[in-house]
Amino acid sequence: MRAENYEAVRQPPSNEYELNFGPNHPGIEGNYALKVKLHGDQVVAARADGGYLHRGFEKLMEGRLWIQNLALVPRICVPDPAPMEVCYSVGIEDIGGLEAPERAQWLRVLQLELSRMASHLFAFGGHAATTGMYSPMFWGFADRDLILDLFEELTGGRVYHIYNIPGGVRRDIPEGFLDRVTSVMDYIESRLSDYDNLLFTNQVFVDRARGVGTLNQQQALEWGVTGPNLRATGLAFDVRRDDPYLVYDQIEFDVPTEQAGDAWARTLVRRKELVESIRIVRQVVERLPSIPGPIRCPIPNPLAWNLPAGETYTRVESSKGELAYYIVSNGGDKPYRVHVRGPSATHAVQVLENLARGSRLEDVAQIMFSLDACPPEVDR
Amino acid sequence: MFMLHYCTGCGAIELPPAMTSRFDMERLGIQPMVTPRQADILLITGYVSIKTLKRVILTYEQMSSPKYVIGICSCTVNGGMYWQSYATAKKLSDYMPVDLYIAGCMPRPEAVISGMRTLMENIRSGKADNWKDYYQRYDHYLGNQQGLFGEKWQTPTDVIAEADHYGLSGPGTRGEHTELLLQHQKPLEALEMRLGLSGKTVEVES
Amino acid sequence: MSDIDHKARGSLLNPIKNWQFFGRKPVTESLDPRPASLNYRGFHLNDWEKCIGCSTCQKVCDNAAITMVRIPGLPDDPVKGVRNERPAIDYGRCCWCALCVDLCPTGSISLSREYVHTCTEEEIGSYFVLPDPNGIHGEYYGLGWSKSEDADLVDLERQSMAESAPEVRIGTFDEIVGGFDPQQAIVEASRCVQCGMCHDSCPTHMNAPEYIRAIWKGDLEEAVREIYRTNPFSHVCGRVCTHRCEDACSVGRRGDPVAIRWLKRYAMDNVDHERVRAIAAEGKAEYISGKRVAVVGAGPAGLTAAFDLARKGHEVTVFEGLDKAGGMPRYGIPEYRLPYDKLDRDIDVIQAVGVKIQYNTWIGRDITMAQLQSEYDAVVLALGLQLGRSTRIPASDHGQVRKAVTLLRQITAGESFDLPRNAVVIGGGNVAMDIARSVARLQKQQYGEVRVTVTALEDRAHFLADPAEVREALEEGIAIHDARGPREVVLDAGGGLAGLTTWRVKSIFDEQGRFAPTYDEADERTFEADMVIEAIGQMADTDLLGEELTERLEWIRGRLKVDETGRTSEAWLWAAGDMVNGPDVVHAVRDGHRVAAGIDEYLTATEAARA
Amino acid sequence: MNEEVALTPTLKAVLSEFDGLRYRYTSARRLRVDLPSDALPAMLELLQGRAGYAHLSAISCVDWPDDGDFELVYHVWSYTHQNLVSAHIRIPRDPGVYLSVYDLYQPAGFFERDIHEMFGVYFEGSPDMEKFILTEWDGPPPMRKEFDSEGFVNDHFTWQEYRPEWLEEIEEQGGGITTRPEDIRL
Repeated sequence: MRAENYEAVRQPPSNEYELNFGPNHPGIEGNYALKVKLHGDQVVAARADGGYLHRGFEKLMEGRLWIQNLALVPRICVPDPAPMEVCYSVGIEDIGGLEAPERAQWLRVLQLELSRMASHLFAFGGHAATTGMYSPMFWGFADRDLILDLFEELTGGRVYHIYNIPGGVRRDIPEGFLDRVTSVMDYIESRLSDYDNLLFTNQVFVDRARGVGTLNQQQALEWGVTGPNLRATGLAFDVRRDDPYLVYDQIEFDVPTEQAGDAWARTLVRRKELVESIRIVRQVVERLPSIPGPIRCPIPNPLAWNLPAGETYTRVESSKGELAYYIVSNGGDKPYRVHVRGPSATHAVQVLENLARGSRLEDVAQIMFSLDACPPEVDR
Repeated sequence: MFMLHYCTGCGAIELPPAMTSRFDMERLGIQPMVTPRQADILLITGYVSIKTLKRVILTYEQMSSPKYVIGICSCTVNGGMYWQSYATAKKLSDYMPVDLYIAGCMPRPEAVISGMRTLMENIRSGKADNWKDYYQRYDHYLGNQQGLFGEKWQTPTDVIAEADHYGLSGPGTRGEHTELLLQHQKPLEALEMRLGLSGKTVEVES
Repeated sequence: MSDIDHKARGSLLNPIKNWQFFGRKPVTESLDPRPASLNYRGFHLNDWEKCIGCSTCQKVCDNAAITMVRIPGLPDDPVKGVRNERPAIDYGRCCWCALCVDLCPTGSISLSREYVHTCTEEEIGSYFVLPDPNGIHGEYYGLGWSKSEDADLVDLERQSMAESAPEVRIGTFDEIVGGFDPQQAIVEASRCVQCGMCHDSCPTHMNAPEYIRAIWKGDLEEAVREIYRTNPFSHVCGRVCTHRCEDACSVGRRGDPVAIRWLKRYAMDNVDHERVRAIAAEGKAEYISGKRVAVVGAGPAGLTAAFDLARKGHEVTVFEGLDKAGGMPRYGIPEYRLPYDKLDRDIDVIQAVGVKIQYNTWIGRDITMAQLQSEYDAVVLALGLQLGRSTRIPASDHGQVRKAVTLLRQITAGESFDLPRNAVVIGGGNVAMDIARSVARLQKQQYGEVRVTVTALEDRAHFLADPAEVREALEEGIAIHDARGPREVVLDAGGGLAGLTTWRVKSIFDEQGRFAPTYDEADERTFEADMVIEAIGQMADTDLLGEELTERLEWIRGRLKVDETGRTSEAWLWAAGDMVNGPDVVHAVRDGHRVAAGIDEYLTATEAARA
Repeated sequence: MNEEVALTPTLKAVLSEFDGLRYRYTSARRLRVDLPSDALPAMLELLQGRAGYAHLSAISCVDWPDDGDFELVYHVWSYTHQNLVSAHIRIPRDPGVYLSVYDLYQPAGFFERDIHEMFGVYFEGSPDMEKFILTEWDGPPPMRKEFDSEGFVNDHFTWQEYRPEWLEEIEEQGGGITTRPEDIRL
């Protein structure tokens, strides 16, 4: 490994200087770094530096059985693991010609939306914190935890659910679960106005977040921005609606947008998506009892399961944007190649670099959090 | 106790809940701290990629003694689920002394908190003093570090001097590996030490 | 939702409103860990009573976190499919995905609701845990994620096997079982969890996991190669083996065992015979040892021994009294269970490696043991058990009272005998079923109706015959009366055979477990018959050894005494097969290997001594 | 697969520009196109310019050492047609050089950079071929099939050797470890 990393920096005598922003820095989401060149407080140039969370997932997956990888994939994006599982499972079903039973699909939607809410609560809690407002963060985490409790009950794990399996899901809902889901939904709904008072109509936050890290729709498309960040620039695109998977085509929901395209707008879009997610969850709660099992189609013994040769590109809408798996099977019992296209792949590198340039140092953290970039997903 | 705010891996996701209202670590007087210089606890939250490991070691050395390392999740013990991965370190204790492990993948906030309480107990009873081990067996740790990062590996901190300062330098402090270090070491000037203060690694565009 | 206006200043009252928060219920939890949810994935539990040490959990673990540990004192019985091993979990690897739980064949392993464990560097050993029913700290926190219908990944149902219907098969000697088609075979093979219980329980330790996996991969030649490593009677064992493997199969714990026997049959039937010969000949020794070995009896034991010895470069001659090789599988097992052309293939493969068979040569009549001793370096006795035992009940010496083995041989040889219109079979073993069903077929062919009655000492629950055999016999219209002991053969005035009187059996064995049946003489019943067939066991025809040799040899209760290599008290003489360890084809094969190994060792030793 | 899904006129027009090109619908919204490597940039340009495939979803690389090829797959999505085209090309593994499409799709910058460090494929004209994730890795490109991650790990790291009491006891009684996980991996 290169020792130069730890050699002294010879700074040219000037009022420009370099600063390493992270990896160990409260203003960085996760374990990630940004090297910024500063002129006073102005960021002249920024360069993302990743790999601190690199585990070589794609390599690992080539060495494990199709099913074993299910334990691996959620780890790719820690705050929002559910889409990873679902996307991978759906991909395998696609290659293997399996059909997940309807009930399983609804359960997956339930899992996805709860996970999305958890992730969004996390995100705007974090964003608020970067502007020095800690209460929303405290509230956000506390409320997110109620959702984690639901996960624990449904899937046996708070954060890593490992709930999906090719062909369906691993467990049916426990007794009285849907009622508890409803009550949590009611509670979070009742909290929304508090969040508005505390954050979105709070002038401190508004003034702090508006106009920061602005990108217009044109740039967003050029830079390959997706998800809430894209919707914050006024383009209503959502994989759930426009490239439907599972049973999303049977579900009513809107795709909220904002025009401003700045940090405030991005976070606000997430705030609005909370409402949509609650709507979706309520529909699931309503429909689920009338949908009979099973929750999994028969699958072969995992130890002896060859998937037919083939390839698939499956996309889902994660809380951070477009998540895609490109899976190639050569007819073996292990994947031949899995390529994970995390939404943050674009957000955390090119977009972040571009937005940071010209911003003020104190806003860099805010920009990163408002992009809701997820380093583990970039590093993989 | 101040806990260094450095999320090296997955496990970090359970810390915010542990620190905020629901489980509220502050009840125990535990708070996140942004700079290693003022932190008592280095929490290794899961796997450390080799790239991160360098920063972690740097950070650890910058922390002022007495200091305590907690390794949470499976990964810090025996590689965890990334045992096959070329990119992550397997046994944290090869590179720095660990005072406490918390099992789980990842451990729930409750587990983290009871871990913290155990650590406090161990500190009170004087059971937790592995930080001394780093000085006493620096050569051993340095050897493992060099084995992984190459023999040119060096950090801005002069551990041997510190060892002498604490009167902890023993037979294991110096050795072949420290010899190697001295050969390659480039003297560090005040400026870099100051930059080092911020707890961030200083790098050159190559 | 209504759009949020960023210019909205919020109400002046907000600060006052916020007092309400004091009225809210606090969200903070107590410091002590909360109880986890009902299907939480916490630390492992393992029910040692249920666990059989099959190590399936170890194979499915994606993190290589499970180590199998042998624990003295636990039951360890290959035949029952139980090992004294238990999984130990490395919590420095585990990720609590619970795949081990979902794939556990027995359902013994599960996860608890316990989730707190901390330790210091010195106590790091506590991360390596041997789960028991109590939990890793000896305190039970309740069951978390465990085996459930939903999550079970073990495929409990066997692929259905095509069988010809009773009314069809009763009229012919054609084979009943259809065999797997490729699709079925692959699916069936994929059910295997590679635990190796079958290998351990098989008398000749066939590499079943290996050939099953090869079949699953579609590499049938590899499968045949694995099969021939331990068993030259592959076609035979693919059809009529007593399949202890399937009794031990761990998948069979909660469902149908993997159809190991049918898979073997599938592999053998679907590889071209020429290739099978080539594969069987692989690894045959180049050199010629110049040693000559004589084998008496061309049955499974004898031919297996011959096969091994020939492969090792010795010159082997097999002496067979009858005009075809195969022994009991040919002359004892009816064709509807084992078609002769399949048996011929096995024998052909064995001959292809250089085994010479001399037919119609009876020891003691055409050639004496003394001759063999003088002309050969070693001799193997594999006579089998071709004499039927007699019940010795009154009038059992009547001409129309016949021995099952004799009849079966005649049927195979195509010899004609006066086929009874109404037959009674004594015995509840497989031979009884074989003769009953064979006679039934002949009756169907000649008289158009089946009139066969089977009377057995045992009650139905303890029948010695394979349950499938009994089921099929009943389907074919054979009457089976259990728990009936033969009392006497009834003759009519003309001295012709009229039937068999029986008593109901009260008990078969006495306290010491010796065979001493007691009868309820009040419950007497007579079955009409014009032939009574005794199928109560067989014995070896040892007369042909000649008195002088019989004198010299050591015997135990009528059986030859042999050492662990199958060698008799005579240095040059080995004995193998049914005559040594009772009737069972796969045992005979094992025995053949055993004596072959012993003889080879002996011959090479003498060679070395001479050099 | 289902050929009957009709191509949109624009798409038809674009595809008809090229010969030696095969396409098929793998599902209603997924079109797989196989084409010679030299034709790709031109096609992407047309897809973007004429057919409105504005979003480069990803570039995937697959290593086929047996064929001596790298397979590059360009996934482009059209917000207007709501349809995803996956363009497959093969380039020789050696020297493993191809053209960058950065000037068409800026996100390509990241994906190409990623493929470069993971597979060692060099993209001419890409603004930035510097390492991003593996800056401190000097081994071979890890995603190449010939790189054995497990082997590397065993050479560079040590494992725990647990000695819990229960194990000691069992060994005293004559038991002990029989199968280690590495012995039985499928």
